[in-house]
Amino acid sequence: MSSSQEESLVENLKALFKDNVLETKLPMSRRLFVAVSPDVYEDVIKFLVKEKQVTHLSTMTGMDLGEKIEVLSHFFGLGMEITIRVAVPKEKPEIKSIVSIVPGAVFYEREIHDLLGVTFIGHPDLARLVLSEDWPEGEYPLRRDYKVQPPKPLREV
Amino acid sequence: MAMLRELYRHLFKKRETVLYPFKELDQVHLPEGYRGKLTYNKDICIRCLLCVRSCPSGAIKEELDDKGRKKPLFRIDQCIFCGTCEEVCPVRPVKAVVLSKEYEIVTLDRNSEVVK
Amino acid sequence: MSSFIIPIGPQHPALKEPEHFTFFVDGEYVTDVKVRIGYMHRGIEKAMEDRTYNQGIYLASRICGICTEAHTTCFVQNVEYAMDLKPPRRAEFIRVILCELNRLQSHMLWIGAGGHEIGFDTLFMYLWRDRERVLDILELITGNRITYAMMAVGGVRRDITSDMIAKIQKAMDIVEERAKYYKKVVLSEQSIMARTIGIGTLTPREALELCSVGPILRASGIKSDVRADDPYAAYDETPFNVITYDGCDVYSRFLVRVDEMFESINIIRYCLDHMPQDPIRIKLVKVAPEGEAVSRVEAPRGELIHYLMGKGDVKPYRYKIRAPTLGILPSLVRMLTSRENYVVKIGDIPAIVGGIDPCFCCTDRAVKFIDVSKGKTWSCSYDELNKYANRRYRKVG
Amino acid sequence: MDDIIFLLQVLIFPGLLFSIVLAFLYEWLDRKIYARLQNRVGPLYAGPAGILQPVADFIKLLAKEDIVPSAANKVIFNIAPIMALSLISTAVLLLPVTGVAGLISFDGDVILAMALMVLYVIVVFLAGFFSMNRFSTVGAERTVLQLLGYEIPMILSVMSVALSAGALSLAKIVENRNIWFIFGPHVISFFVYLIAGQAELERVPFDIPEAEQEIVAGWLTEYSGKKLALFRLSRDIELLFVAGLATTLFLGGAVPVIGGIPSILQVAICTVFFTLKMAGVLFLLSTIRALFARLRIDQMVDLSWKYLIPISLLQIFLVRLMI
Repeated sequence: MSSSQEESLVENLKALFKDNVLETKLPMSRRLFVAVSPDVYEDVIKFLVKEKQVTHLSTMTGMDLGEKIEVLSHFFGLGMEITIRVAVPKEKPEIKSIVSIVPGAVFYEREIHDLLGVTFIGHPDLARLVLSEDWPEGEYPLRRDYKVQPPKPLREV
Repeated sequence: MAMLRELYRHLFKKRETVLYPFKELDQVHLPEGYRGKLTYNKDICIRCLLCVRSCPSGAIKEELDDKGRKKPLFRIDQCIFCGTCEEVCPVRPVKAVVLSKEYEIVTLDRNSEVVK
Repeated sequence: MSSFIIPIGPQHPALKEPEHFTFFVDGEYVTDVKVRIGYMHRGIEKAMEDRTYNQGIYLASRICGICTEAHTTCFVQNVEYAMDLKPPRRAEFIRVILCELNRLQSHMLWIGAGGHEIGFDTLFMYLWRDRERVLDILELITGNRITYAMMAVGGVRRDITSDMIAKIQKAMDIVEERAKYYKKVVLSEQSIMARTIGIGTLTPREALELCSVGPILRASGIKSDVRADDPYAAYDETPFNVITYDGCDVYSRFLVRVDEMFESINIIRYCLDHMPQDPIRIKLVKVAPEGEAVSRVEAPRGELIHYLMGKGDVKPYRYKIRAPTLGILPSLVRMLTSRENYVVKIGDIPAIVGGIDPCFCCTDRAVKFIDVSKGKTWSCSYDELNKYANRRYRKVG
Repeated sequence: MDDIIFLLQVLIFPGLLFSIVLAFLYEWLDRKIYARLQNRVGPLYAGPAGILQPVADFIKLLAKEDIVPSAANKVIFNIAPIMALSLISTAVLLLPVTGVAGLISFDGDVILAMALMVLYVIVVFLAGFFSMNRFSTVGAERTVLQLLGYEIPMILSVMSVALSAGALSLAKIVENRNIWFIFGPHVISFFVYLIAGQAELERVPFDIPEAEQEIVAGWLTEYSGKKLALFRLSRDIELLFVAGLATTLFLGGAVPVIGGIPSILQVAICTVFFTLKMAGVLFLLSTIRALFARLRIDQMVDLSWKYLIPISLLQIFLVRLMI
């Protein structure tokens, strides 16, 4: 697909969401990064899925940026990889869940909740996915301030 | 029933299994570029320690020899046989670290598997 | 109605890797299912942040033993995207050859394992025997059977020489002949059909909604393949067909994989004939600039996506890996749940779970426990282990 | 003196010891054939060509730790393996290995043989059900469900033989055999019997009650150590019994008696021929094992009620026409 399609999508988004589209990047062909503010996050995804028919969510990435935690949703559609990024404050990491729009996001959101402690409002079941049941509450291994402790030998358990 | 003929054909065919650890050792064939246990030639080594820095699994350690000079120490139990050490070794034409074709490296004591 | 619970996993003969399914059953019918993964949590994402890009390649190749080539290709490609460099064309062709050989052996492994899941051990034995031919070729090219250590940022580490080409072509002929035979078996063996047709149905609409990937999506009749949609390496000039079947069941997944074997063989032949004479590797700087990249690869099990965030260091700031199986999990839950006009029986569980070609090893990652066992030995007597197990299981119930 | 000889016959030849040895031999043979069909080697190291492997497995299991689950019904759990073994080794005594008649032979022993096989399955059901394990319970349920499927075609195919021989005793069936037995309409019932026998033995494609990939080891899940060893032994003997019954009913049993040679030699010749015929049946059973994928329990019951039972009824009809 030509790069004009990517640019037209950017224009489309900017026209619809105006200042809430914080940043757009086109580092190479078929790759588009769009940063949006948390207020319109759900609407942007709704727009992509419902109007643009970008239904395939490749994955969601959680990233600790110091003061903020960023949640990235990587969509594939229209012949390009569209990454929607949204930042939430670390003190209160909460964001609306997109499971009602994209049912395939169930496990990705659970994983981010598990490893970075982001709460997804409206998610049907935010139980632990990858960490063990006896993992201490409030410790999130993928945050930058998490220190790795050497495991205790089995005999001391 | 689709496989009946194939099954009976195999009844008189030679088995595919190689009776490796006890017999038929000659049937174990290794290709040219096989990555096996590494060999270290300390006479030609120039002690640049590039291999120590580049090893992805940390299997190559620094060590002092009798004259107090730094030299690499290879721990085979941590080696992942990627061949990076061979690749970065600057000694020419024959490299000081070369992956050999030796593949029988099982031992009972992991500390005994060290190449100096 | 009180349901009878059957726990399957983390240790269960049907599952080659540890994961846990809680099945709520009523007689032979499954009414509900809960999935729990994470038993293979090795902390690779966190460990990636600790390694330089060159060392990360070898870690990436150990994410999964079967689709190792897909992971390493994805990793080096990602770093190349971030550094904004293009490897030589010949290296890209060699990457394609390796990826396809890898896919070939993975599909053969799966067809065998799929046969084993439905109790057809003979198919399993024959396919794994013939898979050795492909592994021999991989060993010939790379020097290793499983973790090839072949990729490098900016190219590949070993070249394919002309006498290798002859050997590869010979092996491809044999594998193709065998693949034809297995296709005949899959198409005519009644007991395979009885166990797989109409089992694990996933309609195209559901497959799209649940963001399914790879052969599962293609077996639901949707033409989706990263190699065609988002071509990487030398796939932009390699001709191949995207195989689709619209049976939406385990049988279609069998057929998709069998047919993809032929496509792989054709791609390999094309690449061997059309490889340009280039260097195989370029020299490069070791520091990636600040920036991010997303790399997608069609692994044998489906779309594989890596995300890289660099901060101008020799190490990545954040590295995210999403293995195909995690993308298929929501669809798997849907396939395993009985609903109107569709029932799942206990006997179908292995066929369905096996049918997605699960690779939970790739799926679980994250917490870092590196450097733990080095130099330290754990000893634990039988009694202590017994006590520990008893305590643990009484607590859990 | 007669009592002692009879006791020796029961315990050594052709009774318990002989059948155990033969059962081990057949397990080895089955594994070897199965491996050959799959282009593998099979047992290799214990004894020449691995012939002692089943014995080695048995001894190894005897030495293993024997665990009784705390939730299980201990009495039934403990006696089930012994019950299974004794039932099936009683059944073996019916087989006419050495000549025309078996060690126990009376009018109507065909019915006893069938009854013992059903009883064996019931013991298996009890063993699985009272293990109080989820997989065992499912396996036990499946065992009984499968019994409903294969038992009737099996009895029908046996009955058609009895009908054409005009007798309900194995000895008389062997005596009355003629060329019709082997190449006549009994070919159909022979194959029905083989399929039903495969189900009785719980081997692929009918290993549903212990489908490894579905319910671990089915009704055997909780068994370990000596009890597992006994169960495995009884299953080996069951294999021997199913093959032996097929030989007796469909292949004419031991060879015709040649006059004028000492009885010891005659017994030896008969035994050798009988075991060889059994091995032939075993070869067919092993082929079936290598040839199919496992069916689901409902498909299995479907198969036997939709196809096997009508076929065996037809067979009885044919036989009735011919007499």
